[in-house]
Amino acid sequence: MSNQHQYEVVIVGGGGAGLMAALYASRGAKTAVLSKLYPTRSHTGAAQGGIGAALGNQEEDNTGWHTFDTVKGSDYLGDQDAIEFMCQEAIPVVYELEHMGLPFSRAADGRIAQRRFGGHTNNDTKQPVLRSCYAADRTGHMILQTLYQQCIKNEVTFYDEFQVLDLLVVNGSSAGVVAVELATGELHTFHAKSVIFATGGHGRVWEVTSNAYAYTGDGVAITLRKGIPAEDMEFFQFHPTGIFKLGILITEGVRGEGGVLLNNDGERFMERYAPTVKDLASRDVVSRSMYLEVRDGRGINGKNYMNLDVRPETVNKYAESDGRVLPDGTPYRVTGDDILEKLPDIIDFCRTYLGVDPLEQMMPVQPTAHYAMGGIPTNMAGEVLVDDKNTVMPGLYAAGEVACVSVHGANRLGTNSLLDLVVFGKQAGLRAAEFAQGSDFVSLPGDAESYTHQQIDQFMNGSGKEETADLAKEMKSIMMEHVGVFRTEEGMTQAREKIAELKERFKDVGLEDKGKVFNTEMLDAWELGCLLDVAEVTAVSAVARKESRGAHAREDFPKRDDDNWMKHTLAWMRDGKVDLGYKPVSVTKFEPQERVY
Amino acid sequence: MNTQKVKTSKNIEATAWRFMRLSGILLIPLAWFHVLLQDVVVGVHEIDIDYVAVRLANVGWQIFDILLLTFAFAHGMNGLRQVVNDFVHTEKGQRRMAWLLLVIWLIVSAIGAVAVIAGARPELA
Amino acid sequence: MTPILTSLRTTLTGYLRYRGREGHYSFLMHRLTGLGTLLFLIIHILDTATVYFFPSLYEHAIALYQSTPFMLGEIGLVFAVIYHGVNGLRISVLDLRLPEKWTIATQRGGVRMTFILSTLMWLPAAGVMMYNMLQHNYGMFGG
Amino acid sequence: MQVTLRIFRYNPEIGRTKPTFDSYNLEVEPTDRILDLMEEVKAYHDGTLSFRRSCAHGVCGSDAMRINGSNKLACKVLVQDVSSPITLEPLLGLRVIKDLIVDMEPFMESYRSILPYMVNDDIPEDGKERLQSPEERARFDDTTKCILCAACTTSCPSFWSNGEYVGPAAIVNAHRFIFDSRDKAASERLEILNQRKGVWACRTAFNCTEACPREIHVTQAIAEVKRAVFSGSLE
Ligand SMILES: Cc1cc2nc3c(=O)[nH]c(=O)nc-3n(C[C@H](O)[C@H](O)[C@H](O)COP(=O)(O)OP(=O)(O)OC[C@H]3O[C@@H](n4cnc5c(N)ncnc54)[C@H](O)[C@@H]3O)c2cc1C
Ligand code: HEM
Ligand code: SF4
Ligand code: F3S
Ligand code: FES
Repeated sequence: MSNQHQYEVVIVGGGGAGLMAALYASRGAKTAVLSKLYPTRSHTGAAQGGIGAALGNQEEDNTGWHTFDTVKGSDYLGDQDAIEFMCQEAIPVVYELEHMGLPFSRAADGRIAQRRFGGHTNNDTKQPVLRSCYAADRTGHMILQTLYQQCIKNEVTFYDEFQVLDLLVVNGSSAGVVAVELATGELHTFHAKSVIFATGGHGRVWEVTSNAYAYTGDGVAITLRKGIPAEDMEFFQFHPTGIFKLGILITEGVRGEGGVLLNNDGERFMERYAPTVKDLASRDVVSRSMYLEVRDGRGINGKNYMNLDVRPETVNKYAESDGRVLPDGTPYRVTGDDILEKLPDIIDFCRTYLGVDPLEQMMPVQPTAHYAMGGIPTNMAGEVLVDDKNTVMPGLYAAGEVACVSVHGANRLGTNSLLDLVVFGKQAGLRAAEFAQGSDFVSLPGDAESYTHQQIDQFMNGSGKEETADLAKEMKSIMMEHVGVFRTEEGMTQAREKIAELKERFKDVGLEDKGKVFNTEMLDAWELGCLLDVAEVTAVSAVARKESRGAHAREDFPKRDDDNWMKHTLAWMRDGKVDLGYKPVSVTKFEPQERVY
Repeated sequence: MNTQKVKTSKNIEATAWRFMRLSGILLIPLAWFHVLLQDVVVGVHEIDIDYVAVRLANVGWQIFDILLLTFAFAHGMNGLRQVVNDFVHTEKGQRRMAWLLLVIWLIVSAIGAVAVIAGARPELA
Repeated sequence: MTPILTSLRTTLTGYLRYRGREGHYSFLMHRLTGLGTLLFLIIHILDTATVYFFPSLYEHAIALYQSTPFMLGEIGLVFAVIYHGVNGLRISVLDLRLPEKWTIATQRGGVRMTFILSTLMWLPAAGVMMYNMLQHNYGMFGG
Repeated sequence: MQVTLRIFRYNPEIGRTKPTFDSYNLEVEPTDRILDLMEEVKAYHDGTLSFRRSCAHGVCGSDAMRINGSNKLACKVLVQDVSSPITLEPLLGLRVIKDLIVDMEPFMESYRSILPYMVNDDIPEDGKERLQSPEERARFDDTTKCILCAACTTSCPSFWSNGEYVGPAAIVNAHRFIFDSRDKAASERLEILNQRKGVWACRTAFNCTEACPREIHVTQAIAEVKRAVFSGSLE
């Protein structure tokens, strides 16, 4: 094998989580970052609204409230010890980002500016609180850029456009990864003491999604294939405001700045579903409300979308009727310029893709598949857990959207993902380096690349009876229809069967491109394989959970059932079939209550 | 607003950049007036060696022509050097071309300057 | 291909085939008019210098200038000098005084204005030169 | 509606070393993105077609290419914005690897050369944020938007002629730090850019500004850097 590399820590993924891990790991160990995209093209760059931290810069706030809001947002499925840790770490980590040079938007006194976001409240008054630290509507972009810049400064080693296809596990420990170099098609083996997965999410399972083409669940699929379970996969967040049909995200920040959702009657329907925080209820609640409005015939022009209105006159009208005031007590009023300044990119998206100017017209929006609450099970240190006893796999770590700590439980609050990335990315990096210092390389088997070769050969020699694109379409549409915002036993079962069928047909996928250099056709096929595995695990986990909780809303079991279902799902792929298991939720301070907004 | 002061050295390239702009502005009266006068007001058909002789006998015109010669030619040759640098990339190649252009510049300038200062020699005609 | 040829090819492809906006064409014209004027200037310095070095040749030189092709070229040269000057002034002012005005709106408008202004300034001059040429070389207008 | 897509093809691996164009006739919606058309071609007409893409909404910078002759992001141009036949070619001035994919390394190298990171190790004693007024923050807001798509650099005549030129993207990213009131390495960055292959190679051709999908005032940023070299002030 010619392309052999040895690093103490290998990080798979150059998004926010991967880069944060890289910064910390590289301080203590010889580290390399492998990424299928140039790091700055990772999906973290698409995040708009902000990163949550109870800095209390503009009004009273504290970590306790942030913790409670997150627990409540998670519909009590989040692990409370981890949530508390994350919310405490939030404050120093946001300052750390500032010290790294992140250009946060600023308040008049020069401190980091904060805005409102769904589900974040002042626990006393129950009113939305200014907690999201932001850089206009490109917070993720700035986090990604800043972390990448710091990595350059610290001379982190990057392997850009290297796609990892396999994790090497030797005697129950992780020993490295196998990756294909896109530019040459050559396989490379990276021998490592610690491997950190930070590959992001898998929204491409669904038809309408805010997620990038690259969001194909590689990390979860690769680990599933190595006998590692996936946790809470039935919980996938549908963000209420995706651009109609395209799915491109319109940040919750729009509603944070005072935008409102209107139905076909021009009614601000969220007043009925969440009387206190209205449009700023948590995402599952808003998405579900929209779905119900459509079902009851109040979709715009009879179609399945709602209008999002952020025109200054509308904002001012509702701000007045809500009695919204600025921290200094003056009434909240905006002008078109204020909106433009705070949400420039959103306005640009609407102008480009819809020909709609949000300052003058309403935006057509529908729920869009957005964020994976589930993923590779980890603990607070980023260590990957392989069973219901929380046994750690030595040398394997995961962080970011691919991981399930779980801090988001059944539903993630806006701004908590960016927080999750940096907090747990850092933990994973620190621990991986620490582990590497205290251990030796596990020797690799001679045929380390054989499974990868086998996967590639399957496509190269495939019969070509099936088209990758067709299978992908069928998967996306059935998942959208039946494993989306609202679910039923019957629909989910149908989806599960369909996915099984698609997996069978997937064996007949072939390639036109037999080359090695940038064979993106092969990679698309491989990624579809990942998506199908992820979709299957999602559907199976979902059918089994007979309750409604957070993002998992069932018409046949509309209530949350804490007696039977206050537990995390674990799903294993064994011999072509999905096995389920469960493990308890960590409850420390907050006993489950009913969730009203 | 960043109130920090920064230190930078002014190298040839920076100076050349500034020179192109300042000399360009100066060339507007010089070059335009010259062209306007010779080509439009007087017209090439009125120009002969006597005209030139008379003109170059005037100190004012001599100064004007020397200025024009100096700035227009320096400006133009530096412009040419920049264009050449777009196509010659090695440090060595660029230096050689710069020297070559400098030599051409000196020779042609010298020829022009002699003519302007010494004036016409119609007696030889 | 040697790197220099590759870059030459890329450059020419770009100059000719890149669909830029006003700025692209403004850049090309500035470069072309600058180089053209320089070429003319060199020739002009040398031919004028004949008044000192080879006065006998001067008459030949000036005769050449008075020929129709040369006069047409001269008319073009006047445009080049005017355009290059106006455009150079625009660039200089923006660079030296108003860097914040390098925006799409001012650029597009500025380039157009430069072109219109140059043409307006050139037309009368071109008219007079044309008149002179027709008069002297073709005996028109009672020449 | 019907459109014709003409795509530049190049793949030395199978002996396609002479760049040629393949044409495809497609039935499309006026509001489709060019990227959607490319996906369609790849899925149903020619699986060997290669290009980069990820976010599909103009924020990751993967799919910059020449569309009908000028640099754009394929995911940010709709069919209705261009006329058929729609010609797609790779970025100019970077080596083509396959079809629409070019070698980004020289571009990233230039980016790295301008110290693209905050230099300032002083942090407030309370461990909190460094203060920065909204005005100070606004001073460099425009240049923080860069997504390193290379549309600007590869539209620049100076870059076509000489790949050594650091290019507008690198200058934009230097600007982002030079004018950040918190940064302390403005002098070093200005020194790096104060070279023949730095800002002085810019001939204000302005293609960069027109090409930037993030609508950054690129030429303006370059002009501000040039001025800073002379004035020694970052106002
Ligand atoms: C439109 C949008 C807006 C959002 N807004 C917000 C917000 O306002 N606040 C908030 O908190 N969260 C937000 N989120 C969520 C948040 O941005 C993401 O969850 C988060 O950025 C994920 O980061 P990550 O580091 O885990 O993954 P990413 O940043 O996506 O990085 C994944 C990395 O893994 C690499 N990779 C993947 N597979 C492989 C492989 N097989 N081999 C090698 N490399 C691989 C990729 O190249 C990439 O570098 C938003 C998400 C979206 C889509
Ligand atoms: C009339 C007044 C003139 C003005 C205001 C002017 C201005 C300028 C400026 C500002 C530049 C720099 C362009 C850049 O770096 O981007 C320039 C370039 C140049 N000028 Fe002039 N100029 C004038 C006259 C001339 C004359 C008379 C000549 C010929 C001798 C000339 C030849 C050139 C050349 C060759 C270049 C380089 C072009 C390039 O780099 O593309 N200019 N001019
Ligand atoms: S400045 Fe604009 S065009 Fe240039 S790389 Fe950045 S985003 Fe792309
Ligand atoms: S296109 Fe090039 S020449 Fe300057 S203004 Fe832009 S960098
Ligand atoms: S795919 Fe991300 S910018 Fe076009």
